[in-house]
Amino acid sequence: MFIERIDIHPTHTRDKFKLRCGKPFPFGATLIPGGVNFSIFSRHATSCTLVLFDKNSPEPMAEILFPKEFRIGNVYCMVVFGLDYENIEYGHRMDGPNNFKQGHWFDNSKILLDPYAKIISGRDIWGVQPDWDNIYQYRGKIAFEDFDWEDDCHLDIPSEDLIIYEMHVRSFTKHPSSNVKHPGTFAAIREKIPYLKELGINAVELMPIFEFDEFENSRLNPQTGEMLLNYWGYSTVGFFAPKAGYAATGKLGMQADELKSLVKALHQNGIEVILDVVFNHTAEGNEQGNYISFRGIDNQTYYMLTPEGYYYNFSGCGNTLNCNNPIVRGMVLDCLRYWVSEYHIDGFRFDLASILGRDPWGKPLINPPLLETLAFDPILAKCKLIAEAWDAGGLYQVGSFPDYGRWAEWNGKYRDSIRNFIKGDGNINDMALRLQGSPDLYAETCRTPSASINFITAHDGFTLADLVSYNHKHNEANGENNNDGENSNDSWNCGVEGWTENQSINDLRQRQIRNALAILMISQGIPMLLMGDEIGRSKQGNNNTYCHDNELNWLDWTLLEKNVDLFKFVKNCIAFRKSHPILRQSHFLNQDNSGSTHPDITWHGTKAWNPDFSDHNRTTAFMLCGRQIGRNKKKDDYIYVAMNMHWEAHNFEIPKLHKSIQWHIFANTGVKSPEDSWEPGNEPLLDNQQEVLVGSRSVIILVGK
Amino acid sequence: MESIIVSGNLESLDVISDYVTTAAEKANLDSKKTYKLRLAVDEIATNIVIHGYQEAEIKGEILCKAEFSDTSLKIHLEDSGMQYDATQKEQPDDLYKPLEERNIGGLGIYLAINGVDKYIYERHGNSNLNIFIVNR
Amino acid sequence: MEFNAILETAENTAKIILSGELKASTAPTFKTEVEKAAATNPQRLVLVMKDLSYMASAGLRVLIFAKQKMGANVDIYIIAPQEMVMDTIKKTGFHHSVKIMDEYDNDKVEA
Amino acid sequence: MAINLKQVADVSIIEIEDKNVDSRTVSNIQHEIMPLIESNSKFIIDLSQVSYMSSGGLRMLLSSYRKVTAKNGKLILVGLSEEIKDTMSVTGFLDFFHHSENAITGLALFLEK
Repeated sequence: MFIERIDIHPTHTRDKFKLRCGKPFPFGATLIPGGVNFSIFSRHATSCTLVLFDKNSPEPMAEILFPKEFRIGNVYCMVVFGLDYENIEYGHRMDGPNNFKQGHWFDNSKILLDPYAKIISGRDIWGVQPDWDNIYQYRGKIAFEDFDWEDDCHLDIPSEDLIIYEMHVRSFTKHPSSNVKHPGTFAAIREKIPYLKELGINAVELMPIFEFDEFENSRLNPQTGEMLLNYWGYSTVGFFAPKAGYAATGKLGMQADELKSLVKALHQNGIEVILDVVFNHTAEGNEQGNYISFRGIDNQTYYMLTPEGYYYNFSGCGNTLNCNNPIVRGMVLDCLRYWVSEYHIDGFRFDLASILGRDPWGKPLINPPLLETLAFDPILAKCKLIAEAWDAGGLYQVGSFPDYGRWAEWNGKYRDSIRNFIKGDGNINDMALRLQGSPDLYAETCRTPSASINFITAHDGFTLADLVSYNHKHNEANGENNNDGENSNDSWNCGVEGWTENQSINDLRQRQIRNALAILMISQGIPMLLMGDEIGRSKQGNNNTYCHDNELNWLDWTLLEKNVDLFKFVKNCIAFRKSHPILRQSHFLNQDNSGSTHPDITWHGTKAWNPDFSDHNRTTAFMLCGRQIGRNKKKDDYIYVAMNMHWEAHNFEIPKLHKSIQWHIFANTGVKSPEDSWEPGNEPLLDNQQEVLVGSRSVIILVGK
Repeated sequence: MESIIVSGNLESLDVISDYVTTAAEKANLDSKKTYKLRLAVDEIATNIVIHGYQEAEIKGEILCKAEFSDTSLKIHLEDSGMQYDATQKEQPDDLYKPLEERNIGGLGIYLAINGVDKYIYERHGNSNLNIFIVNR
Repeated sequence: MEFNAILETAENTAKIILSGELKASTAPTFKTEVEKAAATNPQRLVLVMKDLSYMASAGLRVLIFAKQKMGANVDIYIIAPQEMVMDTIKKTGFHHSVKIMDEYDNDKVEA
Repeated sequence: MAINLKQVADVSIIEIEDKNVDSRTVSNIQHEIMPLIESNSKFIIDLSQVSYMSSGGLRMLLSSYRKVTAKNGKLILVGLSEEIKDTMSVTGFLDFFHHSENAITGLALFLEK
């Protein structure tokens, strides 16, 4: 039986276009039989016009005023029949009050991007200078939302089992040494999946991939004349569209298919995809910024404004998205649902997430509706929600971010504690908490170690190789006289600032890098590795490379050959973590499960059973007992970790175990490759079962089995 | 004495202890022997509940029965949990060691076996039978 | 008999007063108090057992746990255990690792 | 005519004659291909004359593939230009298809089985 719907017939005609009143939901442009449904919100606009362009043409080919009867509440919705939807671009004009103090910025001369545009053209090929005279810079296009996922689904990896790799799409493969067909693109990441798989990570966290303009605030470096860009992309033009310039097929408008194809391939290889999303501000900047979209559609709704009409700047980027306004909250929710359902994205990391907990006047909320909504949403129910739990307005919420049992946090305290410990300035008590997943921050509120995203390095700040090679940032290349970027890095150059040929310093640096990575992989919580740290990537001491489209950011793949020993070490550490459930507990340690032989964690010093938590102590050791693992879980081995951040070697007495169990050595950062680590399962028996010599600034990991 | 049947959870252990204590009084055991018998049965019953039932995710009951003879008091514990033969377990070898170097496990069975004159374990089909004998 | 564990902490010393029966079902309460005590980083853990009428191996486990958690350098004192509890302590060799006293006098111990 | 049809044994070889397959031409092509798919089950689509294929064109191919395989038929693409093959590879479309150099090698794939 087939009965034709009557709403496939137009009711109105304007010029050559056949029209009908549209459906208000969903917002945006949606393909329907015979036409396209356009729907857009504005509370304060007095009229709205749909502006249509032929692909790439400078002037509109049509402008269609939404008839009065096509406005439902504050939503303009209209079906346009017979459009060549593959070849049109669309925008809107909005008419309404223009009154700065009241926060209204309506200007009928501007063509505005649909906030729900699924494909955005205008910056199709990365780095191609835009025509700034073009009256419509970022152009909405209509997406086919019909990707053939076959049997792909979200991987739903338990949080505690995640090992995240933070990466930048372009930087990962743009370097000539990457040896891929389409450098710097989604497609190229797909080519590099075997590398990620060999490394052993099971989630990639992509720095922003929503459409942004790399030319936003672009300028020439006064010293070098080099073009500085909005390279990292923490400035969103459109929240529903993938960055065209990150796709080899962006010039064909097929970026959505290319990204989906990457997600599908990553899933096939057991790797989840987490997106770094920026909902705290938009690319429209401050009072001097351009009209792109929100400002001209309903400035007062979308932005936090002072009583005088100025933009609040909690983001440090000129404006602040008004996230706890119900309309904006709805948009954020629609956006995340869209990425989860349409792109099969597994999780999100929210840049400056504390802003999302502020009310429209900037005050922190106790029970922020947006965060609660996201935590309880049925479509987002299984995806990972990760907060960067601070903002540029001084709100710092590590340990207190409203979590609703769902949210994890970038644990900045973990980063600081480990960095200090490694350079010999640490506090052992503090260190002990970080190794256990920061119970001081998360246990009292009934959260789990998975609330803690453990990282020592991230895109902001030094790479790991730089952390052990520089005491100070060297950001001259950013063209701001080294005034930008974080000043306190808790780093130590091991004796010489920067590159050196001194072998003993280089050996120490190699050890320090291994110490950091070993500690990261044996800590409870979710480890996050920064792209390239596994092969000793340096950014020449620059700790804020947001603006460089060059070797400062591009991953040099020749490092893989140069530092193949380090790569093997990291690979082994990741494999070790994956093979030992006791390193990935879903509850805080300190349990005495029945049937076990020892408490799950015990602390030791250079003498077994005699931990020394005093100040200025630079050595500590702990033992994990995997026999503890509760019901339904496989019993695990014993793991003993001795950390000596003193400049002298120390003998550590090892706890004695039952005579049927013997200590084997998994890793010793104090010796050179290939004996610095072993493949899990093939660890050699430790000759001396009573004590072990831990070299200066070294970590030893034993496994008792 | 009439047997009792209790469900295999930690709350039932007190019921078993009361039953054993009553039986010991009936058998006129002195307070030390009573304490040791109760400790022995309590330890094994605890093992049954935790290892036999809870960890194995089996639901079941424990039957407890006292038998008197002229020379002895016999306590039977019968359950349908996982097989667990305490007599086959190695006795702890670290009783002389400082506490920090010890294994946490194994002490209960040691106390049980050493608390009574005779301890017997038997497996019958799907059930475990633990017998404690104390001379009167 | 109902089990009770009451924690009192003073400088360097954590004291837990135990009463009733310490067994599988009540040991978790004891363990919670031990963990609280451990959190104060004491040099001594004093366990008053005068009114403790029964102790099963579950109680001994907590003692081992306490020692392994707090480290070897923390001394454990057991004060006034009843005869049969003492019997268990001796049978399991715990008396080698803990100090057993009839009453606890902080000043004497400090001296 | 948007297509040229040849029949070799039980295999229908559909040669696309448009140089550009995009939203302007795709519905004509689709219009001619669909009845053929109803009546046969072995197909070769020859794209050797096609130099540009839009997103809509690729969708037409995948849609044909789905229809053919739904009735246990087989569809092989031949004569893909390097660019089209690359676009299809990068966007995942190529994963669905058997493809071959030209119509003759494509026919050989049918004989194999």
